[in-house]
Amino acid sequence: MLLLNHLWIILALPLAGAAINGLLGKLWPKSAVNSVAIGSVVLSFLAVAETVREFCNLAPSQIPFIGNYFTWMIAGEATPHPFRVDFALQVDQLTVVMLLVVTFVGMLIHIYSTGYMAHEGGYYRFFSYLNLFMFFMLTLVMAANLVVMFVGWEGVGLCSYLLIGFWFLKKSATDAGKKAFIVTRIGDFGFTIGILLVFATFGTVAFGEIFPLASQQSETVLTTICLLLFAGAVGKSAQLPLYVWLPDAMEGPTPVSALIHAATMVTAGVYMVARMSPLFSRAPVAMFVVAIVGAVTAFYSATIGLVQTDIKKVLAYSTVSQLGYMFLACGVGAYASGIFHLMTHAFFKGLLFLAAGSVIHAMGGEQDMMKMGGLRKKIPVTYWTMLIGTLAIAGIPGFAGFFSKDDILEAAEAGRYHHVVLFVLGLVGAGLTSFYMFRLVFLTFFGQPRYDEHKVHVHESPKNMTIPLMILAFLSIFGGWFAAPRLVGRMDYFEKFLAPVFASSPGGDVAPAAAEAGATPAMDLVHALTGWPVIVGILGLLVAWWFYIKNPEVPKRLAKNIHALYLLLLNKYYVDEIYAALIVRPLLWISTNVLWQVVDEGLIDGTVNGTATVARESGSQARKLQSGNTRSYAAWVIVGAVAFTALLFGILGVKR
Amino acid sequence: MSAVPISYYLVLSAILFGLGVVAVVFKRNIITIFMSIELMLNAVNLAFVAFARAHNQLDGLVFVFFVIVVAAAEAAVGLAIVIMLAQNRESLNVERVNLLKL
Amino acid sequence: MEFISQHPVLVAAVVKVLILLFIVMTALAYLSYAERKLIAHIQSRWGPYNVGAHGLLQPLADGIKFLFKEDVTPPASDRFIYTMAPFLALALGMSTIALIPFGPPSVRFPNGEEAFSVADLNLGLLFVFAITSLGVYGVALAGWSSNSKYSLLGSLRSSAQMVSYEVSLTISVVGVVLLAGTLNFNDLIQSQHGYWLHFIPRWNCFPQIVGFLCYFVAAIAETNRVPFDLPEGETEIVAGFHTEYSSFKFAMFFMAEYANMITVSCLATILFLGGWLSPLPDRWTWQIYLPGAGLLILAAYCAWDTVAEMRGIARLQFAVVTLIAGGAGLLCLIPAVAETIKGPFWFTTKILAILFFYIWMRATLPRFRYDQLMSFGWKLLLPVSLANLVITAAFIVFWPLLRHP
Amino acid sequence: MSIPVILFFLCALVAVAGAVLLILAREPIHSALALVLVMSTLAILYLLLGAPFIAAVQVIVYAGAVMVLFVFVIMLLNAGSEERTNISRLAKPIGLPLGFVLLLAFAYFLWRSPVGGAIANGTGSSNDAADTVKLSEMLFRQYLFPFEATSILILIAILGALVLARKES
Repeated sequence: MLLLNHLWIILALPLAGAAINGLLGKLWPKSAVNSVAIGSVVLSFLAVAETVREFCNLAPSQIPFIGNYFTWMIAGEATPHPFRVDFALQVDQLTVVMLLVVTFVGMLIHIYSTGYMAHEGGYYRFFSYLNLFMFFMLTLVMAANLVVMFVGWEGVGLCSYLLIGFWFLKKSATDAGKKAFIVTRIGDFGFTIGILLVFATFGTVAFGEIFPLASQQSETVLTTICLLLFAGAVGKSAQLPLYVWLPDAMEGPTPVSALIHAATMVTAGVYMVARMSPLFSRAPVAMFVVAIVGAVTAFYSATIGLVQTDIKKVLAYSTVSQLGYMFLACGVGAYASGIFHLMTHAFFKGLLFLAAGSVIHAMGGEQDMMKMGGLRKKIPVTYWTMLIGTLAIAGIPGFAGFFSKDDILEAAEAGRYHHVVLFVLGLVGAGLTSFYMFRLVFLTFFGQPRYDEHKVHVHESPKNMTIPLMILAFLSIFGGWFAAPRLVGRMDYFEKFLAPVFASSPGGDVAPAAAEAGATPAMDLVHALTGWPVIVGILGLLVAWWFYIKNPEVPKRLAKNIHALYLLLLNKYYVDEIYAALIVRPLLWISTNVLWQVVDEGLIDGTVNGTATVARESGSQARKLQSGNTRSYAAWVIVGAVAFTALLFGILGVKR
Repeated sequence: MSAVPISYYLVLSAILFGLGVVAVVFKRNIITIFMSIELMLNAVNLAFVAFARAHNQLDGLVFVFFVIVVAAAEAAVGLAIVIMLAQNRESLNVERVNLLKL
Repeated sequence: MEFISQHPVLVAAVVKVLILLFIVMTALAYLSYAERKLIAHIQSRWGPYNVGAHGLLQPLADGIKFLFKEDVTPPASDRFIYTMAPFLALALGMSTIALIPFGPPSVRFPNGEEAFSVADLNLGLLFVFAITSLGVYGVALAGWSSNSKYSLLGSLRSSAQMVSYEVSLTISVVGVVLLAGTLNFNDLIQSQHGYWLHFIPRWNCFPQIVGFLCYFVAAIAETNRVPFDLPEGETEIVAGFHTEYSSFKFAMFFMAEYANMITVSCLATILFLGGWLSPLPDRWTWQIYLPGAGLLILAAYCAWDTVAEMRGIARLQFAVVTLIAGGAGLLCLIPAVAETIKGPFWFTTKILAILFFYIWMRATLPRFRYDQLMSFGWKLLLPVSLANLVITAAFIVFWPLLRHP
Repeated sequence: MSIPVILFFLCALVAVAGAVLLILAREPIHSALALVLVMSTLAILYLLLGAPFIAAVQVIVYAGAVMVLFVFVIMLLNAGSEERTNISRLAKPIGLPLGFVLLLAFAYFLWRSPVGGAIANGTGSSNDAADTVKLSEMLFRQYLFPFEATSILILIAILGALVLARKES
């Protein structure tokens, strides 16, 4: 119980690291900065480990374990429902999973960064931001009420902004940072209103107090709340229609893309939906919206990923689509599957990004796959790890992705809110995923080098980059085996572990119950191994092989034949342009012509200046009274004295 | 022995006070204005003593004592200020001294 | 007539005032004579000699001269104040003397009024100071009103000097007041009655020696006498504040100055020298015949002088003087009379001694420089008198504790 | 019509006359003298009221020190008759009448004041010695703190005067 009683330590460590590096790092050598940054994260990982150990010894009655540290803000004590926000942290199974993922992946990526950023300026700044991000992410994950969660939520947003624009001399980077920030704000707007609505409805914002009351609320209210909250999730997790910022976010350093824009932050939306599952589960409409959005996003961004040539862009779109899968899972009520996929995705997508980073590192900053090729021999470690990651994401049996994605699709097919459309979209998306991932691998590592070998000196990355790759590769293989027993019709450990969290949500998860019953016919090994997901996965592999190994001119011909579609995909359905035309320009026009010239200059400035003018005028009039002339003052004093005497004796009639 | 009602003294002090007030307004010479203030203080002192006598209490006298002392201190500082003023502005006319105006 | 019978107090007061006025006027006149004569002798000159025997009628001549000289008033002067100033000075100078007890209060008129003091106030000392503190006006106004640079400077100097020294004058006296615990002159004098070792009189000048010296110096400055006669420093500013004054107004300033001298000497006598107490032990009862004896000796000297020295009209005058002195001496030998005039005799003797000191100093000492004067007054005299006051107070508070712990 | 009453009216007359003179005199020094006159008469009134100590203090401090200071300053600055500027047109039309109103009001209310009827049994010097002792007792016991405060005030005043009068050089 040492650390459970001091959960804040987990947060304090990265914060301290950020503060120290941010304030003093400028003066220190890189080694010192490294030791501070990595040390803080490693320590907080160890703290998490210890916490988890202690957590496992807790009796079910003690879960969720809540540590309440101080009342952050309180208003209206008199009222029956004062607005009271405690700075409270809580730990339950869901939190444990997230904590482990965040701190562990974060730790690895920190280590990786020491290699990747070795030659960059603003070294200390980078690590200070990174630690700060860890702090906010952990806050978000451990928050025991919506407001504290929101703090973390916005904090990670801030850090994402800072890190995307890390190379602030590059205009594209800063623009991307602003874009990410603003687009996310749109969602956060909904999220904020959702929080307020929650308070208005339940009179509190603490999870522990909300959920018991959920059943008493009407479905419409819950639906509204859930949709508002989901809006936040859409923004943060880059779902349709607010996904546009994530691809641009690739302007940031690759470790950032790996940590923030693949492994942790972007999954915050999923986490939040899972966390609020008791509410969502009572709002079928909201659930359906979530599912639809997830499925569509999964398919949609996969299609875009087909034709991208920038290695990181491909990964970005695949991230979006994977997040779509997670929401799909949540939407069909398979929260555990969603979180499971979140975890595995954190592993293999982190791995993929880091590997891509390693490739870029090796290519000396080149990101265009068309200028790569044949790297397999030159950077074997990167190659193998990346291959593993690809196999994992493609859902090839035995790898982590297989289990989680299979779970999700199966839930979409037979889950509580199942719907054939969802299933089909997910399935096609899965096929596309495996196709473009293998396309990436083949383009990068196979075939003839398409770059000038004299200019580019390809070299394997240093140890501190490759070792994290290996560890993540290992996890990408075995990270999914928690769910292995399902294949033989047994209980899925992961879902079993998470079950208490979602138990309160009616029919949240059919899987455990079914598994207990052991009578779900779908659940036998053969069927699982020959299920649709596996088939489409392998199909994608083969098509990619056919396209890019066997006869490489096919894609070009195809692009020529269906040129319109190709362009459409290449330009990402022109979404950015559409947004610009529909939203940005009108907004700009209104801001310039109405808000600026009429409201601001006319009304606001008018009011302010008018006040000033009135004050000045009245003052200059009143000034005439103050002649600075002693005699006049004396005269006024006498006036006062007479008035006072009259008051005292005459009017008040003081008894003499 | 004597048969002078207190009210006589009080009225006298009132008259003196009023005259002092009038003088403050009327005079322009800063020193004279100063003296008028002293006159008012004296009038008040007279009232004090008269009341003290009327109630056969000495507190009034103590207050007079304090008033006198304070008046002395005031005169010291005030006259120093007057001297500075005269040196800086070459005039003792308060109407020429209107630095209080912004 | 019945008003007089109703108010005997007033009548007695008026009578006493008139007598005192006459005495003081003569005293002033002959004080000037004495000054000139003494200084002359100290400087080995004859001094006034021709007007009457030994120039004894000189004051009379001076008075007549003053009266009949033209009274010039500077045209640019402020007439009213110019005229008022000397009167003010003289009046203030003389009025203090009314508070001085020249003899013991035991001696009374038939109607029970004290014989030797016009007004015996409980707060006599305080009132004396009140009046002397007004003395500045005479000088200041005179200098200002006569509208001349010299006068203005002189009066500025003198008023500054008086204000400065008045402080230490007052403070140096407070020690005595503390010892006596009263402000009444007679009580102050009575408190000095008695002897140490049966022959040293218990006068305050012994325990309060510092206060005494401070008082004396401050008094000299207060009366604008040498060495503090800056206001009329001939060498710098012709004659100080009364440069523009002539004839009788000038004379009034003169008299005022002498009157002030007498006042401060009286105060010194009362406060420090035991007033009308006799310096000799009481048991020497023969001492009451001293005044008579003194007068007879004077008469004898005058007689010999008449016979030996004088010629013509002077001889006649001196014979008269001899007769007056002898008669007075014989009169004073009558026990009752002797008993009565004992107090005044000693009082006058002490005053004369102090006045002699004054004149002696004027004859000998040079004049201070102005800044020296000021710094002396503020930086030496005031601190010393303050220290004296504090020490005295401390003594009064702690001495009993030490004696009876 | 006993002597004190006569004396009172005499002094009152002189005092008021002095105050009026203070107002009417053109020369500051005349005003100063008028004020000295007022103060002296007030001292006499204090005597009549049986407060000889206060009377003496009045003369010593006010007439003897404060006013001397005034006269001194007037002489130092050689203040001539005041010039008849009319910059503040406001002062006279408002100030004077109201000043007189104030005067009358005070006079009226004080006349009506309850203690008015009491007789000032002022005796020139009846028990004033005892009174003085009592006064000192009060001053140094009951009012010790104000007394000390005043002394500090005077100290401050001295310093202030010094600072103001010092020549910058």
